Amino acid sequence: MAVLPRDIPRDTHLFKALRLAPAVATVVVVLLIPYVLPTYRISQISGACVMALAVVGLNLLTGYGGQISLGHAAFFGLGAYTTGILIATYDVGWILAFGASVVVCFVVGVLVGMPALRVRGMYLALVTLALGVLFPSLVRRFSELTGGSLGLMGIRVDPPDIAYFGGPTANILWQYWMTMICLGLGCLVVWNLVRSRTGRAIVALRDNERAAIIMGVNRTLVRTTLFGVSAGIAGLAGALFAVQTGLLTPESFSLLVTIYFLVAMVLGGSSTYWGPILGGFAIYFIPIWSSDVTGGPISGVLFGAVVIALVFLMPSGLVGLAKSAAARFVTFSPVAPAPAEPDPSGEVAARRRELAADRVS
Amino acid sequence: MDLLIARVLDGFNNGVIYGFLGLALVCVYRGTGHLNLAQGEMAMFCAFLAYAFIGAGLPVPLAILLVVAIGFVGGATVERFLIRPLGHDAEYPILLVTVGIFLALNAGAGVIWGGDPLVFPTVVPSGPDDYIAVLGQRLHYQKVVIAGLLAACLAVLYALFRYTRIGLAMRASSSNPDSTLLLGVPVHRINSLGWAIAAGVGALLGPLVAPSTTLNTMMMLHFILYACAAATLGGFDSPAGTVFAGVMLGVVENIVASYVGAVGSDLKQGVTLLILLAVLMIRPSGLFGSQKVERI
Amino acid sequence: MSALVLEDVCAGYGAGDVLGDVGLRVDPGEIVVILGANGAGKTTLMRAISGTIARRGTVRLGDRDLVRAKPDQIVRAGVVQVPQGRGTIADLSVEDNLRLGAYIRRDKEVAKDLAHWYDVYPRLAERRKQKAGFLSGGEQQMLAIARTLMTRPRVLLCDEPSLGLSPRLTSELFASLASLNKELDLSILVVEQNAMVALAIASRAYLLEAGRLAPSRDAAELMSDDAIKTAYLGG
Amino acid sequence: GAPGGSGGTSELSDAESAAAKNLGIDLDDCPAGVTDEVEGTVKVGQTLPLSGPIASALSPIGAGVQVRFEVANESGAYEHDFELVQKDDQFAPDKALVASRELVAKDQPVAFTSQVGTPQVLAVRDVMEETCTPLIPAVSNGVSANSPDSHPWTAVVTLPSAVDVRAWKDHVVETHPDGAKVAFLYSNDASGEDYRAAVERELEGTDLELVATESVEITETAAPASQITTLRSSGADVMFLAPQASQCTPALTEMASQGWHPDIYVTASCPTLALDQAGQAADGVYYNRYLKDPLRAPDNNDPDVLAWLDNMKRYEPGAPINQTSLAGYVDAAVFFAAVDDALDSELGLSRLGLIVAAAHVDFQSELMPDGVKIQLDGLDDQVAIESTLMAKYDASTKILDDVKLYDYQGQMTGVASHG
Amino acid sequence: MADLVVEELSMRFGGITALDSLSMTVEAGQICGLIGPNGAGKTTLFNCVGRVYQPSAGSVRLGDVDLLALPAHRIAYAGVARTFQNLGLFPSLTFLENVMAGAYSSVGGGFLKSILRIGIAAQERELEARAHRLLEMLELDRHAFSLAKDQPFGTLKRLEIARALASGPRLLLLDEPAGGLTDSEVGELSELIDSLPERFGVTVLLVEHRMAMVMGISDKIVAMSYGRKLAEGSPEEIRQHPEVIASYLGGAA
Ligand SMILES: Nc1ncnc2c1ncn2[C@@H]1O[C@H](COP(=O)(O)OP(=O)(O)OP(=O)(O)O)[C@@H](O)[C@H]1O
Ligand SMILES: Nc1ncnc2c1ncn2[C@@H]1O[C@H](COP(=O)(O)OP(=O)(O)OP(=O)(O)O)[C@@H](O)[C@H]1O
Ligand SMILES: [Mg+2]
Ligand SMILES: [Mg+2]
Repeated sequence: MAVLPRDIPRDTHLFKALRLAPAVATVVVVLLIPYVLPTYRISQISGACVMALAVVGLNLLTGYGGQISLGHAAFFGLGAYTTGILIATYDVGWILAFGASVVVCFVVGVLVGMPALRVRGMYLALVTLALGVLFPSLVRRFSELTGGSLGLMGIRVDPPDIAYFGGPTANILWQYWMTMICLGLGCLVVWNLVRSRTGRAIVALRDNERAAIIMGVNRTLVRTTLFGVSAGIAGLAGALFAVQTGLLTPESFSLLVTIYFLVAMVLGGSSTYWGPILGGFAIYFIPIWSSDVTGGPISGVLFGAVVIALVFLMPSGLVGLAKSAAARFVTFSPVAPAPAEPDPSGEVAARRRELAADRVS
Repeated sequence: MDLLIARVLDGFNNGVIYGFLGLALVCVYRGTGHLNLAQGEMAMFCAFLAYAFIGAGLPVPLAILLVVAIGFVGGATVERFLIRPLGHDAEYPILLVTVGIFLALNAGAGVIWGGDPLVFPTVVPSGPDDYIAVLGQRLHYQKVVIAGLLAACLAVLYALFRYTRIGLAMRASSSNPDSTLLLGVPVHRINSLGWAIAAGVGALLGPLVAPSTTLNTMMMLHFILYACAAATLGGFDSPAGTVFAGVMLGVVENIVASYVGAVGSDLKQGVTLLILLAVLMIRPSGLFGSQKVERI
Repeated sequence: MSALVLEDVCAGYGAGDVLGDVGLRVDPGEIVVILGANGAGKTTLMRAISGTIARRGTVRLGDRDLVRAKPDQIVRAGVVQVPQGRGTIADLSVEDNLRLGAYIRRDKEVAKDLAHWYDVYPRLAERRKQKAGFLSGGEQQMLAIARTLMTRPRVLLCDEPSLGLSPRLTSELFASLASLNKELDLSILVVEQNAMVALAIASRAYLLEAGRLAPSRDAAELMSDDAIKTAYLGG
Repeated sequence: GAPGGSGGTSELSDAESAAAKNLGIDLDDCPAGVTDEVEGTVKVGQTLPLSGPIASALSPIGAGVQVRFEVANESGAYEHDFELVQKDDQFAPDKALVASRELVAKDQPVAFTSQVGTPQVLAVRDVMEETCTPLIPAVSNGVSANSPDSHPWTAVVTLPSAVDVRAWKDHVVETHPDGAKVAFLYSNDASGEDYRAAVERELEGTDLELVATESVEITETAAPASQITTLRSSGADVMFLAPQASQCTPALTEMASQGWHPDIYVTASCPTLALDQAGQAADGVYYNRYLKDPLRAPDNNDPDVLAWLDNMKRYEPGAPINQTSLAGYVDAAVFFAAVDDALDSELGLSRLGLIVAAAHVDFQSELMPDGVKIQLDGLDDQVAIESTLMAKYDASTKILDDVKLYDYQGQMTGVASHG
Repeated sequence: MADLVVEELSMRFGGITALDSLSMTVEAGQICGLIGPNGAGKTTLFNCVGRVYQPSAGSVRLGDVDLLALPAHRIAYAGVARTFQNLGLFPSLTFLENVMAGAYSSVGGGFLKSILRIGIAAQERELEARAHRLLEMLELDRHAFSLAKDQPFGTLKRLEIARALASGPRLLLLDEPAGGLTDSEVGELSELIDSLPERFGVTVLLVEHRMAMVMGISDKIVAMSYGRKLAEGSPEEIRQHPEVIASYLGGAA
């Protein structure tokens, strides 16, 4: 009989398989969903994925980067309106419109990231909060472009003309796939980033700015670009939102939305890969569930209570909970590094000097 | 000229409220370094409680005093059971709990007292003619009372923070709670006290503004934003700075919104944003805040 | 005056104990040293006494059981720790740090003590208005020690007090600990890597290895033990 | 296994084709069964704010609707059982969309009823078109949601802001024969925008001059002191007030406390409770009524209102008694008017039958003041409520005294609709 | 050949003069001990060389690079690495990742390259292997996957050394590396540091109050006091220097 927790060395195939398992399982589920679930569930899942994608973006900035943003609804909205206006008013193709959303949000994100170089913590939170609060007013102000309070209507993307998208649920299926592709891309961007040199720089800046700079991290570049990328991802989520709802009103991007993003991030588990996705689903479905259960304004109380309860039950989020549960069954032990080769440090120094010659002078 | 004075006065009246609620935020922040997003909703809920007491026959001032006491105890209770167990470093979880409290109180007040706005009585006579004429403008008694109470709260808190060892202990425990504890300072109780005072200040404010906003679940949503802005501008741990910043924001945004056509009432909040941004770019920790000490 | 006694104390950080069944005794007016390798659990032991981590067993000061007491109550009972790695309150001025040390005191002699410590560490007097966080490493260590002594402890717990202090200050520090011990009958439990200086003023020492405490031995005897010399005293 | 295209074309009767054609409906685009008469239980869906900050204010609508359904079921007048299925939309268009989709998929309702909020109506009406499900009524006073030309399955029934404003204007013109200066305060949201457009349109070509316009943000909760200061300084003698509901009382009291007393016209979106709360400050304001008011004399002694009250107490004892719950009841009554007409028509109680009946509804609720009626006539008359009873508020008695019935029957299509 | 040249370096904070026209040089491949009473300005010197502070006057050159002309994040590329007196680790990264982060300046790849993951895999693998070897060298390999917090002080100090070495520096600044170590552990660490110039080709500037270490491995020692250079010379000379004894060593040496 196996003793729990079972130890799995990090160089085994089993370890690699376990690491891949969630991703594989997710792909399978994603593929199966259109066949097994009723259409309304599919559109709910698309909606939750939009939430998740925005939270993926927020998590990059706030979770990994440690820069709290209370203005992400603004980027979300900016992305939505960019796509909405391009599609509804200028009849641009969706890929182009989505791209434009990402680019616009990236650029605005970089600009907003500038104050973040000087202003930190709570102060930064308040600067971004102000942006978030202002966004709906700006939408109303530029009503010629945005439709103002009356809303921007007629944002429609027709599914491609293939047999798969033939039935009456074509639109929903199409939106589902669009959403999945975008969410996948968003996650890929974040995951690749986080697992790289740049990712370590991002976290290092969060943990100890001074030390990170001394390691060679260009704070200005990393911080502003990070803001931009995060905003770009939120913008992509916004673009999806525009297409899914078909209608944009400034109220859809209120402060409450930012707060939901934040709640989702923490509930799922901040600075984790899967946290934002789980959190996005949770924050999307909890209100639906709680109003189904109580069917009245009391559901708001229930929602608040559930948020508090979840924080207490899972202080490090759903992912944290899953991890500590898993730790009761398996642990991963480090493996001895490859036998020491001749010390490469001389070589390293030489290469660094090359880099330095490139960059320093 | 009259119009200008009227506008300054309008702005001042709002600014006093921003500063008042900002003061409550400062009380929590000063001891713990946390932002209580539910501060406004706690004040709102207390206003509803006061309404219930008044309905039960209590005179208005007494009802307000009672809810201040309830707020005080409630604030300490919230800290004890919902914040403290999370540990001091749990920045995001604590933020989330305040969001949870926010949602629950907002919805809860709606469930208990319904969605219709209610009329809340003033502490002083408040007919159209109950005002002091100031430079040809009408300054209503209630507004005078609010400003006066704000000044009183500020004075008390300033003295508390500045001249007592509790104030020292508060600053110490927000800077380094572990070391502070090792000197025998009951850090938890200090934190509770911060929450309690904050909730008490909020509980005082709620019933005072309710007559002009009408008593409803949304009444504080708007103020909490400005209160945050005021606290930020003031430097987050400076009571006087916060009150000053609140009043300044109120006046400036009103003047700008009224006289700069392109701004207008719809972008009034934008003025606040710009002021906030401009000040923070020059002084990253607010007008009166001290920069966090970092050395390597 | 009464002794600080630990019996069967287990302590750790959640997952598993770092300390197992530790028994220890510091008699009134005694200086006791704890030696141990990096990671042996010395800091953990200090924290277990000062109540800042979860612990089980018996922690007594005289007749008073402290095992369920909160850290601030333990300080009020007279057992005060100098944390390892400074732990000054960076955002307070040097003077406020010292004043905070007197938080639990009600007597009128705070100003006198303040003057005393400025006297001992003139460096601090020069910097009294400065934020403590801007001090140099050694200056912060001085501040941490002085601040702790401002509480007027009965039992002083020092976790590597010489960390970051110059050799001269280190020997002065131990000299002053010795004289405090004599003059005020202050009991001192000290974790110290600079074992020689510490043992020189101590009466007994314990060896801590991987969370286990061996029975105490006479300080003088330890200083001449060859095995100990190679292990802790750098040969 | 979602249903395919209609395919039932061959079975379409002439009456059905004609009726559909009149409304601009192409039955070929509809799922099968759109013309089938319903048997057994009639499921009706509704999405409404049950959570979120607006919930406690608007959820009484749901209670009113529910009670009207109970009344219908108890009355024994129908062979069918009517079942109302409500779902939360958090007062957000995207949530309303998803909730209505869920309802369609899970419960396959024959119709939807009482959808509140312009953005929500705009969001869900495409679902109505896709699935050929009638929405009776959609409650939106704006122009944008009322477009039966493009969205025949959505029947908008409420007092449009355009009618509200036209009555204000006509009254001012009558009382100020020499012209007047008008100041205008509106909320910066969809409803406010509609009012603004209506005010600008209505005042054009009259002797009334719009001298100052100010807006209040919907997030704003402080009394709009600075706006009122500005408006006051314009020297206006008439004030049109169209803020969001929570700002009605503060705006009125602020005007009084600044000592400014123009003729005030208050939007029908303000609950009458707001007038009571403003007290003396609301004395003499004009207010358009299209529903009876359960909170004040003489309506609170009106037998129909009393009957309604009984029903509310019986079926939803906890629900608030106010204009909101009464409005919900009337909204549902419109639905049942359509049911009645459909049952009487040759189309019967089918989806098509329902929307055709709703599009030609002619109904006078006993909970509306005399003379106010609900009338639609396909694409010819697209505005359901074109009449309103202007009243003047007396603060000392808390009574809304009738001033005049304004009736613009047949004049508002194209003005209050998008057609 | 002088590798590090500090000339007339001054640093003032308000009224406090932390460095007062300090000049010193360190030869390539040397270990230079830097001692002085608390508050003498040793860490401040590190901070000036590391561009944390902008000195009030003076110059710092490494080879022929003027360090003061570089922005702080370029210092690493110029070959400077350091440890911190009171730890400057990244606590939410593991030991391994901390060391890999230390190698930031020795590899390339910005946002775009990272996102697209072009040519990253091989580089990451190599980096990881290098980090493992460094951890092993400092006997930290069993902690490779632990977070760099909640560990004993001495362990974390060693991790800092590994991290500093990861970039393959030319100049290594060590600020009290022996904190939290017992005397015998200090001995082991001394041997390690002693071997660094040969193994990695680095120049070492070492601040330490543990005389056994400084005296044992320094090729030369600079003694400071109140921001000025008090004495400079071999360990033997410094040990005998009366002013050094008076202000710094006391009776201990
Ligand atoms: N905050 C903490 N959380 C979890 N484990 C910890 C924590 N602090 C220390 N430990 C563990 O406890 C053990 C003992 O650590 P401790 O700090 O007591 O050692 P030490 O003897 O004081 O070492 P040093 O001389 O380096 O300070 C270590 O193995 C460490 O992993
Ligand atoms: N940022 C700062 N602001 C104000 N004063 C500072 C700052 N940094 C250093 N100082 C002061 O400069 C002096 C030199 O400090 P430094 O840290 O360089 O000393 P050190 O030689 O490293 O001492 P130690 O051995 O104690 O670490 C100290 O007196 C310190 O108070
Ligand atoms: Mg230790
Ligand atoms: Mg130093």
